[in-house]
Amino acid sequence: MRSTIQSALALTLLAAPLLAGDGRLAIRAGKIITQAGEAIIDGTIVIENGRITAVGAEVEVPWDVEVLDATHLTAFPGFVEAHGNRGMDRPNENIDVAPFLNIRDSIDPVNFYFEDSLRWGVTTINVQQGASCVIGGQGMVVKPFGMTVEEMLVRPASGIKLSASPKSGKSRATQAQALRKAFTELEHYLAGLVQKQKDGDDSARREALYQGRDLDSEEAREGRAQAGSAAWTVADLELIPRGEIDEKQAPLLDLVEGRIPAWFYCGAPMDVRVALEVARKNGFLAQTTLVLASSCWKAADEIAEAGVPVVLSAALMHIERDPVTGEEIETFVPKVFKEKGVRYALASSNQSTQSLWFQAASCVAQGMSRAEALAAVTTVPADILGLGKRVGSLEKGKDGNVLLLSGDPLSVTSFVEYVVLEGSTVYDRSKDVRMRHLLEGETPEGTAPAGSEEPKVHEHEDEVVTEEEPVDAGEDKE
Amino acid sequence: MLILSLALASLAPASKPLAPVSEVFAIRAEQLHLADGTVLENGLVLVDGDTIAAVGSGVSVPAGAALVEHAGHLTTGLIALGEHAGGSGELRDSTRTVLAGGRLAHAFAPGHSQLEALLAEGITSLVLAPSAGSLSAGCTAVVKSAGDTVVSERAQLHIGLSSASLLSNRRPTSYSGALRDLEALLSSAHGDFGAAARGELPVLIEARSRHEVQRAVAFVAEHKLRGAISGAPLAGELAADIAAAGLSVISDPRSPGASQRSIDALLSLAEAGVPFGFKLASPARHANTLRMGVALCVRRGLSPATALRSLTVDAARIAGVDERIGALATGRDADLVLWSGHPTDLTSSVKAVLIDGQLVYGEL
Amino acid sequence: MIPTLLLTLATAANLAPVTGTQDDERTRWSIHAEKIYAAPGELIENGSVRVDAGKITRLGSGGGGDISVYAITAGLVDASVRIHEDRLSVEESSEIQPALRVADTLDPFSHLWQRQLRSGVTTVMVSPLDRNVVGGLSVVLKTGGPENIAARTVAVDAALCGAIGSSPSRGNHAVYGLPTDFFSRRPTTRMGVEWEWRRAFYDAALAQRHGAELDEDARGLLQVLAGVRPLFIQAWATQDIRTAAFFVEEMAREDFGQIRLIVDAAAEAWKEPAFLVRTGAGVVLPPFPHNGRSGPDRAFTAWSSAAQLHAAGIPLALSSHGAQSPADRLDRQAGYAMRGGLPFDAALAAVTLTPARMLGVDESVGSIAVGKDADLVLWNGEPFAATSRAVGVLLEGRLIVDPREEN
Amino acid sequence: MSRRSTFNRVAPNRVALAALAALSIIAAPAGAEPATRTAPDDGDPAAESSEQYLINAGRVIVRPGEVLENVRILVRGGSIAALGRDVEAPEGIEEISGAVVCAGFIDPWSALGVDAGSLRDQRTEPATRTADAIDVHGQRHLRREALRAGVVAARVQAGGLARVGGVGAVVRLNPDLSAAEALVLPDAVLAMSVGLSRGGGAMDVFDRQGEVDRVRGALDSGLAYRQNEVEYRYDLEEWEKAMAEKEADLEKDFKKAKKDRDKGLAKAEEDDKEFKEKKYKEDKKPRKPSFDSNKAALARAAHGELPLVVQVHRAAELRELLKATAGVDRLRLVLAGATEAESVAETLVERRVSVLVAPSLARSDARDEWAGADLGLAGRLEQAGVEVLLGSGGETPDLTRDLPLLAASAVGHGLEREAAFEALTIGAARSLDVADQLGTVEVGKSADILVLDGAPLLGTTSVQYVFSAGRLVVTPQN
Repeated sequence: MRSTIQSALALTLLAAPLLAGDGRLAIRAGKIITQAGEAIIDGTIVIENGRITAVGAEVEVPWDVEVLDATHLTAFPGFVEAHGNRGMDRPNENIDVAPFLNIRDSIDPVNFYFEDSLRWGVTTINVQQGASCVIGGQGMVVKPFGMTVEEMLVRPASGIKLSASPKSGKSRATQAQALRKAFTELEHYLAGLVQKQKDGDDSARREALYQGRDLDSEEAREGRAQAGSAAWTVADLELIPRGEIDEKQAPLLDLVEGRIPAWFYCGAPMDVRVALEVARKNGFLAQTTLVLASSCWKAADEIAEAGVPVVLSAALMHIERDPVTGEEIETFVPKVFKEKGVRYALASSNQSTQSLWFQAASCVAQGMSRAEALAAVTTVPADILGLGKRVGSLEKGKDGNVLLLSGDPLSVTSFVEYVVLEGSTVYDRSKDVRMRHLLEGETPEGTAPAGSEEPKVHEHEDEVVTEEEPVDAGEDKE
Repeated sequence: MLILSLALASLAPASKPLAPVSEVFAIRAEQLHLADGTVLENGLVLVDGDTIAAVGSGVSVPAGAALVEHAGHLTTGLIALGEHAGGSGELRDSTRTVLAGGRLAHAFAPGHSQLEALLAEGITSLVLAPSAGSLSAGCTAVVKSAGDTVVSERAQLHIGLSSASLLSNRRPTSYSGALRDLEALLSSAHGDFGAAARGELPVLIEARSRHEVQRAVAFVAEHKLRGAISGAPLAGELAADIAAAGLSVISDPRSPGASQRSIDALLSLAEAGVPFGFKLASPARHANTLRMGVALCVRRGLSPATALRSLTVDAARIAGVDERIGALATGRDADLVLWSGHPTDLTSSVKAVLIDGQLVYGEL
Repeated sequence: MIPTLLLTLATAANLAPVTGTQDDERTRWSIHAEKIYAAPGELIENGSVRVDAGKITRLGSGGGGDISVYAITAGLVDASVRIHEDRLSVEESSEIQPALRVADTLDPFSHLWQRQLRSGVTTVMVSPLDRNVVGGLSVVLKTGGPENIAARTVAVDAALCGAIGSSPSRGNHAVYGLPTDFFSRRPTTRMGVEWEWRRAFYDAALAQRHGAELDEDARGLLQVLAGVRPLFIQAWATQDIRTAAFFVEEMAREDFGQIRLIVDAAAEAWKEPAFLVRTGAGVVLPPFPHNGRSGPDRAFTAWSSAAQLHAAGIPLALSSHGAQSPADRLDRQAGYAMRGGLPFDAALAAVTLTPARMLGVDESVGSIAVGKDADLVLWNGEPFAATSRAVGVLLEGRLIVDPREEN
Repeated sequence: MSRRSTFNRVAPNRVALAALAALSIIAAPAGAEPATRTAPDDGDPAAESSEQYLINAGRVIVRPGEVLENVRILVRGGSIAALGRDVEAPEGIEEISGAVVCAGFIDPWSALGVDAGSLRDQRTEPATRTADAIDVHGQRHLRREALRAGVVAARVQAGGLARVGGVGAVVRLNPDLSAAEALVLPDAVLAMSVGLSRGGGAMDVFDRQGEVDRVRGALDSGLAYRQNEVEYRYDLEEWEKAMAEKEADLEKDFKKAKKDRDKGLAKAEEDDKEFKEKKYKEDKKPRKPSFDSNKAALARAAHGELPLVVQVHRAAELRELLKATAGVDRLRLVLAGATEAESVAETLVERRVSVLVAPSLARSDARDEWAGADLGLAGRLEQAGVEVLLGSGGETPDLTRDLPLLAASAVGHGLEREAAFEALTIGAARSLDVADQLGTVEVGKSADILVLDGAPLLGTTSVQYVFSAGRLVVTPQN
C-alpha cells in the first residue's frame, strides 16, 4: 500500500501549482504533429475551457491566456489506449454472467498504471474488465489523471466485456455453451414476462365481463421495452415497461438492441468463430470490437469478412514452432490485419518502456508507413471508442490534450516533457522523481530511498502480456 | 488347412511349453524367408534336435522324420533388442553410477510370466538391457523367450549419454562431466571398458535428442569403439555421421500415433545403409509394438524385406549373436515362426512358434 | 480460354523474383547502402561492400549492389548468451571446475540460435551458468552455419568463467552429521564463495611455486594467472564487483600473475566505476530492466549506466544475457543505452568491436574491414532506432535473412 | 435435414454374409451388370465445390458384400454424380485410375481437431456441443496425415472422460475446409461414461454402481421432460378451449350481469353500504415447464433421436447398464471400450447393441479398467455375433491416423477382414446417423472415397488418392 501513497504524493506534488489555469492555455511549439493533415512548424495551439479553439502557424492568442513556451519541443495529440484492464487491483469477477457490474467501482485513481501511462503520453484509456469471464461488467473511458473516478471520467458506459476464451475452470465447449445460454435465458425471460402480462390482461377482461364492468381503456404503457431491429425479437415486448425488467437482464437487452458496444476477447483463432457467431446471432455484431491474442491473426479472413475492428495484443510478433520441423515462424500481426483491410488499434505492454509509442515504432520497423503506425495509436482507437470528435488529433473543437516531446514521438531517445490535459498542464518531467531515479540512478534527498518501494507491475492471469513462449515442439522427445 | 502327416495333434496342447516335437522333423512352407531377403517357394527346413540341419527347396526328408506342411510363411524368430521382461525391475543398480562388471544375465528369470506375450507375437529372443539412470550399468545379455537358454552373457557394454542417465544429485551431473568420467574409465584399460576400448566388446550408447546422438558419435569416433546408439527417435536425421562411424541404431518402438518425422527418420537410416533394430519400451504387455512399429514404416515406404531384416538378421548382428540366431540357415538355432501371411503385414497371425526345436506356442 | 491461362502462367513464372533457394549457397555478394558504419567513428556515405568466399573483399564509396539498403553494420557480438541445456550444462559435483568445457554441453539444433541470428547477432560467447564458483571454459561461436558446435566455433576455451555473489552458494547446505549428497558442502554464503576463489588460486599458484605436480584444474587456473585467457566473473551487485576487483589486485600483489578481468552482468557497475578503472577491467552490461531491478540479487541498473561507464573510459559491452523476448534483443539494448545518453558510436562499439576485443576475436569479427569475416547486418533505417530492424543478415558471406523477401 | 429415421437392422446372419462377401472380393466373379445411376439434379451436395473428376476403377466396393467391376465414377459438386460402365466424361475433366475404390474410413471415437481443454473437461453437461470446440486452425498436419492413411471423417467428443460428455459431432478431416463445411453433423451422439478412473485412480464398486443409476436417472429425466411438454400442450389446449367457451357465455350474459350490477350499486348507495363485487373464479392456466437445454438433449437420446454412446468396461457395470436401460425401448445404445463385454454378449446380440472397440496395444500406463483389453477383443465379440465398431480411443489426436493399422492388427488377432472393413465404413456411418452422406460409394452420396492399389486393410495395399467432399486432397505425389 505504501507505494501507492508514495506515488500519489509525487503526483499531487507535481500537479498542484499547475492547476491554477482554468483550462485556458496557449502552447508555442517548434513542431506540431496534428494527426489531421500536415505537421506545422513553429505553430501555436490555443485551448480555452478545455477545448482547442485554434491550431496553426500564425494564430492570434487572446491577451489573458497563459502561454507555455515549448518552441524547442514537438507537440503531439495524446496516445489513445482502445482497451486495457489495468488500473485496478482485481480485474475479474468470478460470477460467469455479471453485465450489471460497473468498472467505476474498482478503478483505483492512484494506481501506478495511471501515473505510468501519463509519463509515457497515454491520455485516453478505455478500462474494461479482465477476460476471465463469460459476460463481464461495463467499462468506462478515463483520462489518467484525477483524484477521484469522477475527475478521471471521459465517457461513462464504454461497453460490456465478453470472452470466447475459456474462463478458469471452463473449457471452450462449456464457455460457448454458457455464452449461448445467457442469451437464450434472456429470450425465455422476456417471453415469460410478455406471456404473464398477456395472461393477466385476459383474466382481468373475463373478470370484468363476469362482474358486468366495462373495462376502461388501459392507459398507454410508457417505455417500449424493445426498440429497433434486433437479430431476434420477442413478440409484443412493448407491453413491458423498461423499468420492470430485472436489472440483471437489462444490460444484456441493451446489448442485444445494439445500444452499448461489446468488447469480445478471443484467446485463440478458434474463439473468433464463436465470438462472431454469438454476436451475429444476437444482433450486436455492428457494435462489437474483438480484443485479440496474438495468435488470432490466423482468423484474419473471418474477421475481415465480418467487418469488425480489432484491438491487438501487446505481443505484436507472434512466434510459433512448426509442429513438424520445429523451426520458428515469426508473424508480425499488425501487417496481416493491414493487408486484410481490418481496422486495428494497438495496446501497450505492461513493461512500462513498451508503451504505445514503442508499439507504433515497432510497426514502422517492420516496414509499415509512419502514418499507418501513428493512426493505430491515436485516430483509429479514438474512432473505435466513438470519441473520434474529441480525442486522437489536434484539431479545432477537440479536447485540449497535448503531449510535448523532446523529439520524434517514435524515437527511443525522446522523452515526454509535458502533458496537457483539457488545457491544464498535469505532467512536467523535470519534477518527475521516478524518471530521474530510473535515468540517473540517484534520488533527490527527502524522497523514498531508491528502489526500495518498487510498485509491483500487475500480472493478470488472463492477459499477462509477456512474450507467449511457444510450447517446445518436442521434436526430440518421442 | 494343415495337412498332418503324423499324429502330431495328439501332442500336448500348445500352452504347455517345451513339449519336444520329435528328434528330427521337417517343415515345408509355401513361402520361406531366407537371411538375404529372398523368399523360397515351397521351401523346406530340416531340424535336428535344437539346430537347423538343412534349408532349401530340394532338401530330402530322411526316413522316419515327421514332415509338417504349412500353407503360409515361415521365418526365423523375431528379436527384440531391448526388453525388461524376465528381469522384473532389478535391471539397474541405483547405488552407483558405474557398475563395473555388471551382468544383466544374472537378472534373467526364465519362464517369467511376462515372456509368454512375446511368444504370441513371434518374438523368440530378446536382449536384457538396463533402464536409463546410470553412466554404465554393465553388460547386456541375449536370452530366449522360452526355456532357459542364455545366448550371450556379455553382448554389449551399456553406456548412458542421455539426459536420463545424468541425475542432478550424483556425479556426473552434466554431459561434460560424463565425458570426462567415461574417458577415465576407457583409459583404465581393464575389465569390460578395456575390452570395449580394444574393440572386442560392442557398446550400447543411450542417447535421446539429436545433440546427444552427435555427442555419442563423436565420442565413439574419438575412441574407435564399435556398437550401437540406443533410443534416439530422430537418429535417422544424422544417418550420414552414424554410418561414417560404423555404428548401428537400436530404435525406440514406434507405437500408433508416433510422429511422421520419427518414422521418416527410420527410412533415412535404411537409405544410408545403417543397420537398425527395435527394442520394446516396457514389459510384455508391449510385445505387439514390434510389428506395429515395422508396419508404420512399411506404410511410409520401407520395403517389407528390409523391415523383416531389421527384426531378424540385423538385430542379431547388432546384438553380436548373428552366428547363433537371426536366420534360417544350417547350424543356426532352430527358432522358427509359422505365419498365416507376410510377417510385416499386421493382418497375418502367428500359427506356431518353435524355440530350439521345441514347440512353445500354437500348434503345427 | 485454356491457352491464354497457360500463357499467363508461363510469363508469371519467369517474372517471379529469384527466391531464396539457389541463393542459400551463393557466397559472392555486393551490397550498397546509404550509410555503412564500418567501425565505430568510421562512416562511409553511399558506399558498397563486396564479399566473397566468406570474407569481406572490398569496402568503399560508390559501386552498385545486388541489394541496396539504408544502412550496414558489422554482425553484432553478444559476449554473454544463455543457450544451454540448463543443469545438464553445469557440472555441479564440485564447485571448482576450471577444466570442463561448456562447448561439450551445447545443442546446435536449438531454435534459439536462429532467433539470435535473425536479430543480427552473428557471434556469441556461451559461458557456463552461475551455479558453480568457477564454472569452466566458455566458447565463442557463430550463431549460424553447419549444425555442429565444433564447425561453428571461432575460439575454443575463450575465457575461464565464474561467479561471485549469492547464486553459486544457493543449493548448498551446511554439513550436519552425515552428508546426504554432494550439496552438503561449502560455500553457503558470499564470503564462502570469495574464500573458494582465493583458495583455488592460492593452491594452484603455491603448488607451481613449490614445483609440486599440477593437475588439469590447477593448470587451467595458472593459465588465467599468466594472462593466456581472460577471466569472466559474473557479479550483479556493487559489493560483488568490488570483491572481484580486490581479488584481482590481491593476485597481482602476491605476484601470482596479472588477471585480465571482465565483469559479466555488471548491473551496478555505474555506482563505483573507480575500482574497475583501477584494475583495467572490462564490463558486460545485462539487459536494461524496465523498472530498474534485475538479476539474482535485485541489482539496480540505471538507464544512464552505459553512458556513465563510457565516460569513465571503461571498456563496455552490452548483452541480452539470455533474455528471450524480441523486445530485449541486442540491438534494442543499444537503443535503450542511447536513451540513457550513450552516443551512437559508443553504442555501436558496445555491440560490435569492444565485445570482439574482450573475447579476443577482433581480428576476424567486430567491424567491416577487408579480410574480416563477411558477417553483416542490413538495416531498413538508422541502426538501433526503435523504428528500424535488421532486414538482412549475412553470416560468413551467406545471405541468411534476405531483405528482398520482406514485402 | 431430417435424418432421425429410427431404422431396425435385421440381425445379419454373420457367417453366411461374411462368406458371400469374402468370396466376392477374392474370387471377383463377373459381377452383376452395374446399372448406371446418375444423381438427381436437385440433390444438395454436402459441400459445394467446383472441382470435378472421373475415376476409372478396376473394382468398386459399393458396400461390404457388393462389388462392381471396371466402373467409372463421376465426382462433381462435392458428391458422386454418376457411377456405371458407360459414364461419359465431360470435356477436359481430370481423369484418375486405380485398382480398387471404396468408401473413406471413419473413426467413430476420435480426438482429432478438438481443442485439448474441451477434450479433458470433466464438467460438460448433456447440452454441451462439441461443434463449439472444433479447432480448424490447429493440428493441420495430423489431419493431413490421417487423410493420407485413408481416414476421411471422425466423431469427436468434448468431455471424453466426463460422466456426461455432451453432444459429439462428426467432422471431415480436410484441414482446408472452414468449420461450417467440415461439420458433417453437429449433433451426432450423446456421450456418457460409467466407472472410469478419471485421474483419481480406480473407483470402488459402489460409486461405479452409482454411475449406472445416474445414467438411468438422466434418461428418465429426459423422458419426463418430454412427457411434461406433451402433457402441458394437451392441458393448454384443453384449458384454452374451456376458456373460449367460458368467455362466449360471459359475453352472452354481459348485459344481464351489467343490469344486476347497476342495481346492486344503486342499492349499496341507498343503504350507504359498500358495494361488493361478485367473486369471479376460473381454473388456473397450466404452468409452462421451464426450458432446460440439458433435459431436452437427454430426451432426444431417450427417444432414440440421438444414439447414446456409453464408455463402460467392467462386466458388473455392463450387466447393470444393460439391465437399467432395458425399459427405455426407443434408446439406441452403443457401448464404447467394453473390455469385458464377452460376458454379456448374448444380451448385446439380442438387444442389437453395438460395441465400439478401441484396439489397444495394452499400454503399460493404461488405466485400471483397460487392463486385459487386447487386440483379440474385437474378433471374439464378432464371433459371438455382436456388431463391432472400431475406434482409435479418443484420448490423443494422433491415433486417428493409425486406425486402419489398428484395425489390421485386430484382423491379425481374429477379427474377419470383412467385418473390420464394414466397421470402418458403413457400420460407423450407420451408428453415427451419417449413412445418408458417408459410408458407401453410391450416387448422390458425398464424395468421401479412397482409391487404393489393392484390397483395403491389407498390409501390401497403399492409399493412392483420397477425395474429401469432392475435393482431391491426397495424390501419390503429396
